[in-house]
Parts: sequence; structure tokens; C-alpha cells
Amino acid sequence: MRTMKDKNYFVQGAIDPVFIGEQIATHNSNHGIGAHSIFLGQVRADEKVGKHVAGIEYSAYRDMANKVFAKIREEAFEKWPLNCVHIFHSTGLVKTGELSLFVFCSSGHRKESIKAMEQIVEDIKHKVPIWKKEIMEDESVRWVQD
Amino acid sequence: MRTMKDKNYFVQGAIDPVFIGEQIATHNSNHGIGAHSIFLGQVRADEKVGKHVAGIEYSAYRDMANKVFAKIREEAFEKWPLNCVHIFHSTGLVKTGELSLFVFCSSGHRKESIKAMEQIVEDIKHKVPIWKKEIMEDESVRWVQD
Amino acid sequence: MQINVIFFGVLSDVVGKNMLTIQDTDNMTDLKRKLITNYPDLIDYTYRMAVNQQMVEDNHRLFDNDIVAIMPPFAGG
Amino acid sequence: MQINVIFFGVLSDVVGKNMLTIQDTDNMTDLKRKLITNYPDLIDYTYRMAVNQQMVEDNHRLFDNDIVAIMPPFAGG
Repeated sequence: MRTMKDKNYFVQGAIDPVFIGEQIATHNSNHGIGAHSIFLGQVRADEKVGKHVAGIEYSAYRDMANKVFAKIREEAFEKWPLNCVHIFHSTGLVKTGELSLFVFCSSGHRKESIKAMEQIVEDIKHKVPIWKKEIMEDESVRWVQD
Repeated sequence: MRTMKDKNYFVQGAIDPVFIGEQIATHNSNHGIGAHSIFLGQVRADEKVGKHVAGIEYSAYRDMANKVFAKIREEAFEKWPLNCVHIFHSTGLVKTGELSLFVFCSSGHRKESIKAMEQIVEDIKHKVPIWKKEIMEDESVRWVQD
Repeated sequence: MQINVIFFGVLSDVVGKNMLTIQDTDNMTDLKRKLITNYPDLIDYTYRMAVNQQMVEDNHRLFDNDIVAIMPPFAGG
Repeated sequence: MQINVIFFGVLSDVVGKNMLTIQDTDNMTDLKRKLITNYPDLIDYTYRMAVNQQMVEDNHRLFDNDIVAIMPPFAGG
């Protein structure tokens, strides 16, 4: 049982590219960092049964998801010598072309930051209770069954 | 013999995090993109013989380097289904904590963009004629002999 | 003895609610049988289960006031 | 017959210039021998060579007005 409130990894709606630039900029005072690896998920306009996706509505089991994000992050720190790991995931509506996931790993050297980023993205896909509902151009909806 | 001038992959001085955010934002109209992988190189304040690095002066065999960057980019497009590949490398002085390399690979799905980014970063380290001179706190200098 | 069951994603549409309670069950296998009896459409869906936010398998023992999450395959990112 | 030689990184410091010309040589092995005769300190350094912006090995044939780059190990990124 945790007495502190779990950290929140969710942001409402799309992730703003300006926010990403700002996050990068805040790391210029950490003088041990030599490499940043960043992954961004962007909503595609996939065509399904003749209609294009206009957006994705993300939902999650928030309390559990935040615990799983924290665990994924901790495991990365145990496995690689990392300076920083940041994860942001959208909840709610993200339109086509907008960003829904931002993973940001920093380390002294390139290999660790790339490997950690790759593993964290895989873990997020497989371990975090998040679901997508595609909103089509004509406002019909379709749950994504990966 | 090329008749067109080669594309220039170099930027003078550090790469601005705001520019990175802007580059990300321009990709929101490419509706086939589902994943962006980004690598950033940042100048560390390494300690050498009791002095800290204050910055790195980058120099290059510019004409050859631009050809090699173009080839690395072409090889990535041949190997993976990518939507976009952008590479920016600093020339001249980049201070500690500032960014000297920005590699940006976009694809429909995550694995291709991550693999391509990783390979491009390796190729840049090994194949592009670029050199670093460390500028120490006391203004003494030291060529990096990797 | 009462178990709280919460549904996510497509499964809350299938069941028609986000949450319900089930009485008199002490393991996941029995709970799943009771759910399928009440909501036969569930049989067409694959799902994973968590008890009190920990992933569990079928034979997991249940206790009074446990919170059971019935979750479709994850699709984050 | 004249070959243009350009130096990069630490090697331009070692040689004391960015560029020079060498006469009467038609292969890289001979060119390297001539350079080390004129600039003995070069022997302490590892370097790679490009002719007209293509990487080459020791036995590469040289032609009039070729541009030979003498380059320390690369250190981009």
C-alpha cells in the first residue's frame, strides 16, 4: 500500500510539440547527459472499411496504468545507466496527425538511451492498460482490437 | 559528378530545442506517420586531467560529409519503409549542455523508425568526416581522439 | 462476500456498464463463469484480468471487496 | 603531375597547414612516404584517407589534380 499518491503519466488530449521542445531544453543543465532518445506516437489516418480515421479516443485504467508506467521506468533505471526517463501518454481525444505518446530517455552515451527507449516503448504497448477507440470521419466509432 | 549542389546537413553552432519542436510539428500533416524516433547528441561536461569541458568545436570535411549524410539517408530509405528522415549536425562551437546532433526518423509503425534511427546514428559516428576539439574551462584545447 | 468487477474498453459496451458487484465467489474461474452466464456475449471476446491492479490468471483466489478488472488486449501508444 | 593534399582535425596542427601539393607521385603508399619524410610527427597518428571524397586504401592509384584528404578517426555526433 503506497501512502503517497502515484505520479500521473497522463496528459489530457494531444501532446504539444512545443512542450516536447521545452522538455528537451530543461535538460541542458544536466552536464552528464550525452544522448537523448525520444519516441513519439502519432495518430495515423488509417482507412478502415472505406472510411478514414479522424482521431483516437484513449481510455485507461488510470490508477493501475500509472503504477505500471512507474514500474517500467524503474526497470529501465535498473537495467541501463540512465540520467533521466520521462513518459507522457494521452488520454481522451487525439486527432489524426497529433501526438499521443512521448518517451524521453537520456544517458551519458548513445547506446543506453536508445536501448532503454526501445524497451520502454515495447513495454508500454504490452503492459499498460490503455485502450483506443477510433473515431471515423463520419463520427462512427470502432474499438481497436490489437 | 553531380550537377546540383549537395544538400547541406550542417547547422552553425548548437541546435535549438525550439527548432526541434517546430520540426516535429511540421509532420502533423503527414497522415501515414505513426511513429517518430529522435536522437539528440548533447555536449557533456566531461572531466579531463582535472578540468571540465566547456564546449566542443566541431569541424568537418564539409563537401564529403554532406555526400556521406545523403548516402546514409538513402540507405535507410532502402532498408526500411520510412516516411521521413532528417539529419542536422552542428559545426563550430557547441557549449556544454547544448545539442550537436538531431536525427529524426518517421514511419508508419514503431519498429522501423527505431531501427532506422539507431543505424543512422551508428553510421554518423563511423562514416562521416567530422572532428571534435574540446574547449576546456581554462580555454585550453584538446582534440578528441576517439 | 462481495467482489467488485470493473470493465474497460469494448467490454464495458458489451456488458452495458462500467462496474457491477458479484456475490458468493472466491476464485476467478467461478467469477468468469458467473459473468458469462449473465452476459453471454462476453464469450466472443478475449480479455485479461487484474485483481487490485495486479495481473492474475484464472485460478486466482478472491477475497471480500477485491476489485477485479476485466480488460481487453492493451492498445497503448 | 600534381596531387593536392588536405589535412583535417589534429593532423592540420601536426603538419602546420590545411593544404599542400605533392609532385611526382602516382599512388597512396608513395604519397604517405613523402608526407612522413617531410612531416615525421605524422608517424605517431592514425589516419584514414579519401581521394576526391571517396575513402581509399594504401595501394590506391593517383592521377593529376586528385584531392587527397588525410583524416584522423571520425568523431561526429
